[in-house]
Amino acid sequence: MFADAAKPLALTLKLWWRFWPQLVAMVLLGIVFGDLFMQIAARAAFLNHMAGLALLTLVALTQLTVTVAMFQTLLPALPATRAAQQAARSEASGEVPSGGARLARMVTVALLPFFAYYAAWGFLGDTVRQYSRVTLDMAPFGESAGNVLDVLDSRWLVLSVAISWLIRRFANAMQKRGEARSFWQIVVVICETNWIFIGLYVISRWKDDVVGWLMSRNIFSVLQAAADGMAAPIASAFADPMVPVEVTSVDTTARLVNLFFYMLLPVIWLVLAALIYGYDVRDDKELMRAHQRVERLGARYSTIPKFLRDFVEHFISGYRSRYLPIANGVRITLSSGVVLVVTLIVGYRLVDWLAAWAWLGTTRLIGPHELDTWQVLSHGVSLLFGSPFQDSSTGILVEPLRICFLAAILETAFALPKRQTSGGAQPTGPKGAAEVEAQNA
Amino acid sequence: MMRKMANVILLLLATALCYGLQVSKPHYAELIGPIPAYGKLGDAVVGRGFEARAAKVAFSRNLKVDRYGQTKVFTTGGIWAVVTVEFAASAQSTTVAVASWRGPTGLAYDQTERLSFADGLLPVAIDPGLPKKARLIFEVRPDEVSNATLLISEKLMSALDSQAEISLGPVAAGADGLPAETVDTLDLTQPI
Amino acid sequence: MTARSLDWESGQGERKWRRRSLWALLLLVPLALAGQAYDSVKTLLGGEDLFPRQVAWGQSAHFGGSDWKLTDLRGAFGMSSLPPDSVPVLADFSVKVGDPDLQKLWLGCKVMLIDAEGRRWSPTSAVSLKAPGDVHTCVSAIFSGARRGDTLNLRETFLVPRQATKTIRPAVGLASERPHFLFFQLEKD
Amino acid sequence: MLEAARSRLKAGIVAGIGTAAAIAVAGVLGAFGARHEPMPVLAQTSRIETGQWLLQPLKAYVTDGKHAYGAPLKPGGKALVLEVEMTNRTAKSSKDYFEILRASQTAVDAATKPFIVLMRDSTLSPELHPGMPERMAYIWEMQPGVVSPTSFDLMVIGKTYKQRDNLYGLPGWFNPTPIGTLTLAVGAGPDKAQVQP
Repeated sequence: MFADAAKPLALTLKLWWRFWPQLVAMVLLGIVFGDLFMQIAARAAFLNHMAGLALLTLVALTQLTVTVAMFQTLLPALPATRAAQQAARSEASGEVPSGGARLARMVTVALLPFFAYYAAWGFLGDTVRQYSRVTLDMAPFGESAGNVLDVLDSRWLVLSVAISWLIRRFANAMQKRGEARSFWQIVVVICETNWIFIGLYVISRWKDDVVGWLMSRNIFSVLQAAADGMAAPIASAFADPMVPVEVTSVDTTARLVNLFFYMLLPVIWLVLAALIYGYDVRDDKELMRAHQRVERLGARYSTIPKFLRDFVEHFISGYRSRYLPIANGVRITLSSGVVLVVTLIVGYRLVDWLAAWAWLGTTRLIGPHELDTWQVLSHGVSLLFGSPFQDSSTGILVEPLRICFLAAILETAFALPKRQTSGGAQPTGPKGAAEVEAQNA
Repeated sequence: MMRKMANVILLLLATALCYGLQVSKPHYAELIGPIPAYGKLGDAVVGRGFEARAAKVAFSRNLKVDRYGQTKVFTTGGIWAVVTVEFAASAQSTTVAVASWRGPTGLAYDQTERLSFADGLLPVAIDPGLPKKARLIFEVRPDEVSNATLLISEKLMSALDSQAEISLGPVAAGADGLPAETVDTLDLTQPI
Repeated sequence: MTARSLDWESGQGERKWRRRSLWALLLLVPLALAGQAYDSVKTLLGGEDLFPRQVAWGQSAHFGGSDWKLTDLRGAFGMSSLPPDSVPVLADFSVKVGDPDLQKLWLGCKVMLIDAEGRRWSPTSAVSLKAPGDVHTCVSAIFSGARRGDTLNLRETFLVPRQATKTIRPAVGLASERPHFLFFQLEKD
Repeated sequence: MLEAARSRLKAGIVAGIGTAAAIAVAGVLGAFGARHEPMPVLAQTSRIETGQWLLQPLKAYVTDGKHAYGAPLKPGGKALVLEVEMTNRTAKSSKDYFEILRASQTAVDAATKPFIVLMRDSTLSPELHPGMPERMAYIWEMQPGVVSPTSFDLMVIGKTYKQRDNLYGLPGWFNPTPIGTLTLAVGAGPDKAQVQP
């Protein structure tokens, strides 16, 4: 049992030791370009809020590209994951993409669904939060900036999406004519990112409203009252000690919900990692059947106007090749035993926790200074351990470790001997061969 | 069955551990919070810009204060706690402006704002080489008196700057629940 | 192409990239730090009096658009009701206004005394000595409406421990000139 | 003995689950029906919780002196005074009580901010400390030439605690929302004997 938990940890360190220069360099590149784009976006926001938001796409794209690239860097050291990929690929088409083509493929195929997932889980909110802070900082006394996000509630969004759709069409056409393929490919990616970014962020805001409204209903308050009544009586006389309302107002339900999402996040990140590695690991009969059901809906769907279909197809058309493997990759991990899942959750959170304490410890080591001096010093500390706001993990000591850990967990899951014997619904034929190969490797 | 039980126990342990990590992880407010300089009653507590020595603590039901030439008696809903503190500046002139009384359960009582007209209270300007005495005056609940901590800093938002944390130690309570040496009226018109 | 040769090739590539990344770190770390800390360093330098510009006794120095000259520095002994072993010190300057936009150039004006150990005293409010009518403090001079060519008489009062009076020297800092500040030498130096 | 305890526990659990389910169903149904339910009317005698504060309204009256608890009034002006006992329920001293009571009254201009005075010694808006009840007077200047009303309508506004705000991740009190309305009878004037501390 402890051996099971120790294996991914040892692999994490091994990966880190083998690849740290590349990983750190990539994190730094991400920081440099992310900062640059963030400044541009914030400055643009003063001219036009919509333009600021559109440019913010580049920041998100930078963060994601760096993450994807870091995972890809580790691939040569993950034999089991690679073997599974190769087996699936030979089953599908037999072609092995090389060099530059692989990178383009990686960006178009892995990045976009990854991005959608990333947005759907609210990680984009962090980018938007950084953006709000930067614009607020730039505004003299925070007045003229107003709320740079007010455009999210305006109709101009539609225009922005329409424009990026037009540009994308044009880029697609240019690409087909064979002029500067990779350049137009990048244009297409940026346009698509833009509408996913804006679309999903707006949706997530609406979702928050709906959830908030639901949560504010009495169903929860009744249950809470029962739970809190036992836990925290409110005292009013001096005879009883006073319990401040900050303590009593964070109720048991909220605490449990918080803890649930706190423990869920590492799993989400594993899904994201699987998504990056797993775009070729496909095969699942049951999910196939669901797919056919969806296809039957297709007849009705084709009556929708073309541009809408174009938009929707991003999420639906390729989902067999894109999303089935993800589901598979995650299912493999989650079914590979409680020990591994627990290792994932606890390990991921431990990295996070240690980074925060390292931040605090460093401030104590450096000691008190005037605010202006600390403003300068804090950038150095942030470079090592990530931003003190804890909404972006860009510390050069933390981020590579996190990526290595996630990759190590996934690799351990793919390499587990259990998978071969655990029966029926599991992949057959070439897949099994891949695993044998993986264990030999 | 045994395996299942083991898994459940493992999951519960992991949940407990995660809860511990979640609760004990420092967040932004803690990361950029003040850096404490610890000390006891009577110690000279050395911060970056200033030094503070809490000499004594007195409790009273009422305070006698000069207000614009008139002597007035001030009552309170709890109890008055008056701390005499000697300040010194380290390397350059500065102003100590903020003090609060943190009770044993973590409730924070800021300096009272009802006596802002009186002399010898914060904010106090201090120069290097010229120590100065001042009074810190709090209104507190009687049950927040014992084992309290005095927090003193130069500015309100003293992010990553020194904050003197002076533990004031236990205070014996009398029969009425107030500290044993509580006086009826403390005369603040007297010099410190 | 066998798997083995592929592995070997990728191993070569990996080593190459590892070496390249290590070199890149030398460039990227300072670049990332500079990019992030640029604004803060600017604020820091613009807010602190760090680098002294020495002014000899009797000389005047061009600072913040005007010519500054220290005219007198003396103690006012024999005052009662002050802390023991403390001396009020008066610093007098005469400033010939060059650029009259004082509200901009003299913003954040700070006159101080610095002793041999580097301790700094700011003007005090504990002592108030009567001054003749046309004497300003640095801050009140900003709003005096002085024109080009006018000469302003400035006086600041400090409270200093007796043993520090031997080595104190006056200094002037302005936001428009930071991180540089004027550091006046005395007659006896 | 243990058996009995166990079966009782079982019954308790079943009953508990049943209740919870019933509450859940009722709650969900209520959730969709009760979006625009009217603002609750708060009783004057009750203790009102606004998040940070515990309020106990004492009385309301019209005064027409030169001063009301040291707050200067315009010559010939009248003021509507509400006396209320306030307790800080939070862990920190605070004066975040400027927005908790809003006069919805024709006699008072909606834009007028009240003077808020500590009744003990007429200190203007001091910080109140955790767990220490204090009597405060809210003093609204009335519009000139208005007849003194016989009842006083107020809206009570509460905030909610967030451990981390959205922008910086700092703890604080956010999102002011009305939690109820309050109507008080307006008396003739301050009853000196009762008011003085």
